[in-house]
Amino acid sequence: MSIANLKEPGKLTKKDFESDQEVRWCPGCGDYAILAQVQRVLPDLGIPRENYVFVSGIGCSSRFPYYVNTYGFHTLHGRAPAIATGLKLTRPELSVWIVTGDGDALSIGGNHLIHILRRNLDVNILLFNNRIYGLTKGQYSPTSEPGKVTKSTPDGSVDNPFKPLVLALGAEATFLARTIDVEARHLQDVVRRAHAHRGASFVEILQNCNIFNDGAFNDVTDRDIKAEHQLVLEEGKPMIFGKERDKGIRMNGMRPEVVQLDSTNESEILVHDSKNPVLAYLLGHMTPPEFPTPIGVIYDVDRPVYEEGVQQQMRRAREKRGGNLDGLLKRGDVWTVS
Amino acid sequence: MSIANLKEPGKLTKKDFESDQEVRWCPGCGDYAILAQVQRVLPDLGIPRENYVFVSGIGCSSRFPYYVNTYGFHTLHGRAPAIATGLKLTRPELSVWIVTGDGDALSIGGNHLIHILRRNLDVNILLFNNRIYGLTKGQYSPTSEPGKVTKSTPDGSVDNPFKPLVLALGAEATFLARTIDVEARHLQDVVRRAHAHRGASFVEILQNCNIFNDGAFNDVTDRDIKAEHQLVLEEGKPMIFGKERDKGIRMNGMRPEVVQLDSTNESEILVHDSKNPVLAYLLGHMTPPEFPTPIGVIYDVDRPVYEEGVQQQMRRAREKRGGNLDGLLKRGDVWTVS
Amino acid sequence: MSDGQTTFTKERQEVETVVIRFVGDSGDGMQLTGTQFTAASALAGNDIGTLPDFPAEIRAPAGTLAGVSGFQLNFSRSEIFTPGDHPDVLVAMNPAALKSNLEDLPTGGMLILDQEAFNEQNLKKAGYAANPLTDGSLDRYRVFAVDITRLTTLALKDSGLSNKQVLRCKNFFTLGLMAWLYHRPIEPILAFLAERFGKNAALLDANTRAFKAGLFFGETSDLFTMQYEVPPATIAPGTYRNVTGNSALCIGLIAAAERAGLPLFLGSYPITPASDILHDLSGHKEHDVVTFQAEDEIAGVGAALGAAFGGALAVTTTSGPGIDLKSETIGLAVKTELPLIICDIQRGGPSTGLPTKTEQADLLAALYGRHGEAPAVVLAACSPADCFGTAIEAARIAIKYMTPVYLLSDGYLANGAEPWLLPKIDDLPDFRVEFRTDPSGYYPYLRDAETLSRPWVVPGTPGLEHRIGGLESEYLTGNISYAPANHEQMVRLRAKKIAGIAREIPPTKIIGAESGKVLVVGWGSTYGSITAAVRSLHRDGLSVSQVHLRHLNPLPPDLGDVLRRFEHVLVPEMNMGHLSRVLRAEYLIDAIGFNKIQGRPFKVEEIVTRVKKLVEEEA
Amino acid sequence: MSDGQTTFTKERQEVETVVIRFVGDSGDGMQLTGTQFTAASALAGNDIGTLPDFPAEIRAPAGTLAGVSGFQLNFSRSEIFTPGDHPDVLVAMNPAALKSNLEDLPTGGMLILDQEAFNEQNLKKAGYAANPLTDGSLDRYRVFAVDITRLTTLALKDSGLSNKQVLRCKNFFTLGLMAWLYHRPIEPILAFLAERFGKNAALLDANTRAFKAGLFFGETSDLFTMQYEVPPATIAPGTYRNVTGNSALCIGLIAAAERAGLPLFLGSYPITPASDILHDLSGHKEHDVVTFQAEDEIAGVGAALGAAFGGALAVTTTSGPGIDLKSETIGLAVKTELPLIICDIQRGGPSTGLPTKTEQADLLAALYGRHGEAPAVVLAACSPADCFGTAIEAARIAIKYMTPVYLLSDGYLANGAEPWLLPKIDDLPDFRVEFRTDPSGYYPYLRDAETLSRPWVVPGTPGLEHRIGGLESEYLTGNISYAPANHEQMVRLRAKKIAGIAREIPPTKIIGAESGKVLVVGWGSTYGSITAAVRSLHRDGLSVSQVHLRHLNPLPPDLGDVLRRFEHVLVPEMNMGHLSRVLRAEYLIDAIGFNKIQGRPFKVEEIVTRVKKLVEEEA
Ligand SMILES: Cc1ncc(C[n+]2csc(CCOP(=O)(O)OP(=O)(O)O)c2C)c(N)n1
Ligand SMILES: Cc1ncc(C[n+]2csc(CCOP(=O)(O)OP(=O)(O)O)c2C)c(N)n1
Ligand code: SF4
Ligand code: SF4
Ligand SMILES: [Mg+2]
Ligand SMILES: [Mg+2]
Repeated sequence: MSIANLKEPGKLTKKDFESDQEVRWCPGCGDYAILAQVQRVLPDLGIPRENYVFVSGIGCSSRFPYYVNTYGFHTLHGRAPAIATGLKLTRPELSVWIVTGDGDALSIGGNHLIHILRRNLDVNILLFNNRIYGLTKGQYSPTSEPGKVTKSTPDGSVDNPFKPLVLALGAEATFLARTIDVEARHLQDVVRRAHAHRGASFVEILQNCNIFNDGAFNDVTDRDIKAEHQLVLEEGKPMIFGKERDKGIRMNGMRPEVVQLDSTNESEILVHDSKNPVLAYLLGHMTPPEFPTPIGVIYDVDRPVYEEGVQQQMRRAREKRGGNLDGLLKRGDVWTVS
Repeated sequence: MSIANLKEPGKLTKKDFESDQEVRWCPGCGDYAILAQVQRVLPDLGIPRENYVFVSGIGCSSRFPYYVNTYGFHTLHGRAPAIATGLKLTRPELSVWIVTGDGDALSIGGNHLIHILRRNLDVNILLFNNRIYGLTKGQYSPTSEPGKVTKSTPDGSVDNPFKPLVLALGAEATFLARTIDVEARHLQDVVRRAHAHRGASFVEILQNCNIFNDGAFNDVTDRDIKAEHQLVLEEGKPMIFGKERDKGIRMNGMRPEVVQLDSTNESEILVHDSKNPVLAYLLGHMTPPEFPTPIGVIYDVDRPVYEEGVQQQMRRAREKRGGNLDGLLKRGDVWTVS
Repeated sequence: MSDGQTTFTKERQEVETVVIRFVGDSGDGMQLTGTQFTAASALAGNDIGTLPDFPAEIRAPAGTLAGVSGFQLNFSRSEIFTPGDHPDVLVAMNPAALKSNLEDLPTGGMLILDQEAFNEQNLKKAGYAANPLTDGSLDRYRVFAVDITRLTTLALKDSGLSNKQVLRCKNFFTLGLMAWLYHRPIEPILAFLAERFGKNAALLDANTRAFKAGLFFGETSDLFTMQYEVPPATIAPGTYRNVTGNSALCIGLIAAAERAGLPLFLGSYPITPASDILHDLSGHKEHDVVTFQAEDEIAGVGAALGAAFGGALAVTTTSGPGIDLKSETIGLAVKTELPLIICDIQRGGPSTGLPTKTEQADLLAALYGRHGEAPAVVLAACSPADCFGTAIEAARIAIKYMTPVYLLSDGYLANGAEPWLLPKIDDLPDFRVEFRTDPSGYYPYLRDAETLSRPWVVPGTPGLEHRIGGLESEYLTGNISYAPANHEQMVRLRAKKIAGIAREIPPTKIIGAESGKVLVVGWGSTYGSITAAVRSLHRDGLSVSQVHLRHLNPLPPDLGDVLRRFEHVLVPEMNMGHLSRVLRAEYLIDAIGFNKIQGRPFKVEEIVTRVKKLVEEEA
Repeated sequence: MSDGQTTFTKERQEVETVVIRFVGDSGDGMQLTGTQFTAASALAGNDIGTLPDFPAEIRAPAGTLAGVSGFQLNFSRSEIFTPGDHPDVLVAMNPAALKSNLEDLPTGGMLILDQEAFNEQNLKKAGYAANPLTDGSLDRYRVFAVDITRLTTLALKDSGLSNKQVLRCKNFFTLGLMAWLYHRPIEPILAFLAERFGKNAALLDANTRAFKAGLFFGETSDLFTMQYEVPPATIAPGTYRNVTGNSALCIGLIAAAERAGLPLFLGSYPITPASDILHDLSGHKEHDVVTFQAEDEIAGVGAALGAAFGGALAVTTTSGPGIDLKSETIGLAVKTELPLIICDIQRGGPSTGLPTKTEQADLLAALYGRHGEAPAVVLAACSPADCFGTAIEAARIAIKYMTPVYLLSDGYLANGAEPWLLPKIDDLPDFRVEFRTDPSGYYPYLRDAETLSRPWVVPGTPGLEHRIGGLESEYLTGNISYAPANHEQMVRLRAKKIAGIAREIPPTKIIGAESGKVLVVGWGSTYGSITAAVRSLHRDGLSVSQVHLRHLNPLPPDLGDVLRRFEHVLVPEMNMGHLSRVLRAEYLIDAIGFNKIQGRPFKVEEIVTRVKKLVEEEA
């Protein structure tokens, strides 16, 4: 425990967010890059270091809090959203971050995840999606592709996977984004936007598990081909991609499709609007090989924040009813024996 | 236990599906009507009575299996989908029905629900949505409207509710429908369609709890006004409603809107297509007062059924590897000591 | 009626103790009748004990056996401890209520019935072949068939209310009649009516008229030849109120949070019979109470643990099935050493069991129901009012020792009520929390030399940033450690910390002789029955002593000595022998279980008989 | 080498028992080296015991202490029961491996090191200030610094493999050297290579060459002056294979399902150290095995219960945290009386604890970790191979008595291996299930007069439609019942059914005298250490007896008598005293706990010392 340097928020640097614990992911794991980018963003958010709390479940990804020199709670498999909810309700002024994996968040923790999203607590959820169970050494997860051969599916998985963003949208999420472990700048931007959003921010981070699911996202990380496979979303900009920026997305009736850009169809290209839930639904569904993988902020709308509603009721109750212990004891019929 | 009349499926009647147990819902509860309609449909489905199994969780609605003279399992709060999954995987030939409530399915059971939907087991899920916890005497549920005053929210709920159909769609459901306790014919039709669907069928049944949430669905059940508030979906038909059938739904950009019908806009009215996921998403979101409440089959698509994939792998393994206990014992290096 | 406006004229007989049971259809308002009679009796200065009995169904069809709702009240001029074994008086509003309760009425007991309710339809619903009012089957009792329905209707004929509304007033007619019969003060009841129906003049008037009609009917009708009177008990001076266990628990938690200077956080999921705590606390936001109805029990306790990490007095409430589900998270609280109160309002099990009935069968689960070595504190309340004090003790220990504490109550305590001598706020223990803020020399698992407790540091404290979690921690630093010796040290340390709490437990109070033949040891809600039984045995001249435990883990340090001073140790429990198993293992004493698993409390006479048998076997 | 192609010429010394520990980086293939050496030793006719030791991290950075992976093997000409307390030989592939294992090597022990690995970088990673090879700190040992890296590289210089691939062959060089040193048969290793790399000629060739290079290095290098030989043990005749506990458990479950004539259903969620059962069974679909990786532990056990309702032999597997989560559903299985096997592969707790370490601290949770009165059967396996028999016994009881059965194993059994005398299939108990199909006289809770078991009727059976659930049931009919007397009857009946299973437990086997001073009582994986300790004590002439329990609930009916025949009962457990607590409560015997909670099995000498101390104290 370092008697840490008590700096002004504005003076913090990445180093201030590195804990004294040796980082213990496999060499080459995508988690390193995510950690580094998050540590880079935290000093810039204007929040005193002691007001950050990282809450995680169990999994490789969930070791994250140990490496960030803020408050942290490495909880139970799947339960981080529940524990974070109690923390945030008690201490709304804290900046609460949930770090989770595809198994932690979508398998055992699915229920807590959908409920924290619908309630819209003001927390930031970073889901490290490596499409595998890393810590338990390689079983398929609810995001593994059908047919996946893993330790627990030697003949291939017969499960249909979740699309995390679509599930979150179905659960009434108010902020959806996707980014990639190795896209340093993009990841930082998305994390910043997630923090800026008031309410629950749900960020899917595509993360390579080089031990048990290496190359799961090669199409969007491989330098040579990624431009053809990433659809980088920008607010108010048309959905154009490709090395030559020669392809775009347009609607064909109620279904989106990829088209080769030319002068005749440029105006038909969809323009990104993060307030549009239908667009969010369509983007959440776009998966390779038919579509490029959308990255960036997919959805970002306002809705009342849960803990503010709670606080407001408490304020009102205090104004209306006071809060006197003696009165509470004597509530109802009392009688005195002398 | 009656040494029951062993009839051919074709000869069964409603009476054959009435158990000897006294029905114990509150007088006037919407559950009675649902029970009666389901009992009416079951004889017609061509399935021997002994092949039906009703699996439920805990709640007023979950008492359902006791009253249906088939096999039944009244399990634990929220766990019916998990238990039904094991049953169906073991005995794919059975017709498995899950009966659940809004608390049972969407609160404690949310995770099992989304997972059974994504896996697409061939079961029928009947969710009795009364927007309240009935059995525990009136706390708000995940479908209660914001601001709802209940025993546990004396100052009004600050939770944003789920839209059950939207959540189910986000969880990759392949069949979505909605019906109403008191719409006898409609309920029967929907239950029949749910049964006909191969895969997980998710049916939301609006159900009146006359004790703790009376009149929650008055707008769609009240004879005088319901025509203005129900949007009865029919495949391939335009979405028209109103007593005078004078209103319709059309798209305005990417958002639906209600319009007064006239000759100029008739062609713009949306036509129902249960294969269209975007339409399903839009319909799932339509809520009063802005929109009428859609009822009927909202979404119905094909996707491989989980237990069939499992069975197929088992068949293949048997063909490829045989299944001989002696071989299993002697797998790997063995040596003999004499 | 001493100071009433009405003067009654019939002969009045003094009695020591009366047990009345009101029974009727769930729709008949029997709970209200019972609680109003109780309030009046309390104000009359009697000692009281009550037991409501709810039907398992929400609203079973009217008139059926499944729909019967009951409320039993024991009131006395001397100290009493239970709602009474058997009613002296059974007030039955319909045949179903009669049928399902008659077996409890002793021969010669008084039976007050609503005559008109014994019609063909109701008799059939209750499964009566013949009308018991006329077939002689009630000859063993003193039957008073009052035409309650007709008399109520008559009294309200110009009230302008609908027939249905009029019938709803029957219970106040009945209450009036009973108030007359037992000469209860009527002002509190009238005051209640004024408060309840103040906004609806027609209903206020109707219920008041029905009540008075009952009162006057008693006075004028020939049916009743005398009134009874239960003089006031000699009761410790002070201010009293009537309180249920769940309500006392809520007040205790709020008071504890205030004494600790912390906000109170409840993370819970509804379940009978614990839900009322959630309901009650939800109405007390003005006391800095946050209630969170979670998506399930796991989230309920998880949120509570998060709140504890954030610096709240964190509580989760549930009943049996929820205890199972919460156990993993409670294990994390043990490991991370955060304060947490887990209230288990026990009900009949196993599995969904008998949700509306009482039982004490979660003790072993509270003690041992977590994987690994995860010791936690276990306390139990022994009466409705004692839920208050037990809640405060739970909070005090949780905070001082940074540990989860189970607080066991049960359906019987939760819904039962008794008069409660209100404590003075300043007499409550003061355990104001000072979170650690000083970074110098800080380690997350630094230990207080006396309590072995680690420091409570809340997020937001500059310079004390740290991480905790469920993996084994290194002594002091709290860093993850898989070192064998460290693990053993930490396991033993956690055990020692909990065991050390014993040092604070006051000497065991023995009721009766300090040593002798028989010691009756109990815990939880059996307190009333055991105490009454032991008193009764003392009156019969038997040498029996009694010990009732609040602290179940750790146990009182002197308990082994106490137990060894008796030839026989009898442990009555509403389970198959949880405490007796613990005592046997702990002290190698041949504790004899006396077990009743009927979803119902012990009757006093059952315990009396069992103890007598033990003494006789001995002889 | 008796029948090998190669003739070795150095002197050969016979030894009784050797313990070798292979340690290296997780990437060094030590598990493979260890298991191949084991297989060869088994084929050489030795008795063997093994213990792998995995790092807690998936892949800690190469060369660090956190990344060290180990495999210990004990092989002997006489019967052995453990992997050995201390290695006689430590084979360390890098400085980190040396550092974290050296303290276990006794003075004079043999140390075989990869000289080249002790470079500056690796020394730094391991935290060595000076090179132990040169600073004299290893003088107490017999050090053999072999240039494994260089020699492997040399041997493979024309292999066409990349440098990385070449280095991966170091473990086969080492294996070759060790095979030479202990004169192991080389055919099985060559056969293994052929099978493993059959499809890749280059790798097959490289590994074979590396292996042989190691073998020849031993023979030709001056470093080693003699070979050792451990002659074959006298072992019961029959066919053997080497088996881990998890693997034996899988085979046992498959065999049990076949004997029951049922499909096998596994509902599970991955968790260390239970996951391998899920993996293994997933590869056996040809045996009518359905494996379901559920969304969580609750769904895993729920699906299993649904499968039991459907007529499968239903199993769920997990470790500590999962046991907590499953408890509610297991309570439902108790209440609905459906057969269900719950395998708990225990690991270090509490909470997430020490996932890769072993412990026995879930016994009380298995016995008592459910709310309400929910008795279940608890069995424990005592050795890797015994997991087979225990699985069959669990299935037999579950089906015959329609009850959940816990099968306790632990990380030590799960991953440890021993030779297993393969049973004859026809000798396995036959418990073919006949589901009830006859409607006449059927009730869902009808009871078999002897077993008190209810009939198993599966959906799809015409005329037997019925409903079951978690609410209390009426005796016989199974209809919901809240009747007090019925509840007591059902609670006692469920308890009696489980207690009655005791009648089938064979007489307790006592190793050593039938009565005397000290009895050592154990359960689970302590069997090996206790047995070896008791043998050793017998050799020292001490009168110590041993009892090892497979049945923990119900306990053997004669156990109380047995315990009472000894002056002292010592209970070694890898927990804080679970079984000793049970024995104390059950028999009022002053069982003395001997508790080790280090995530590691007992050493034989620890038990020997403890028993001697007990005997001395006595004297
Ligand atoms: C209650 C419980 N069940 C299971 C486990 C075992 N477990 C730990 S992490 C994990 C899955 C991890 O997968 P994911 O969340 O995708 O994280 P990753 O390791 O891939 O980052 C499992 C099954 C556990 N620790 N606790
Ligand atoms: C584990 C567990 N938690 C809580 C309960 C209490 N409980 C029973 S039903 C119920 C909610 C019922 O609501 P819903 O599912 O909407 O059914 P309804 O009664 O409205 O039909 C609750 C909280 C329980 N039986 N088990
Ligand atoms: S197993 Fe995969 S996810 Fe886990 S640390 Fe290693 S590379 Fe990363
Ligand atoms: S409480 Fe509501 S849902 Fe339950 S039975 Fe009564 S009316 Fe129906
Ligand atoms: Mg993952
Ligand atoms: Mg409901």
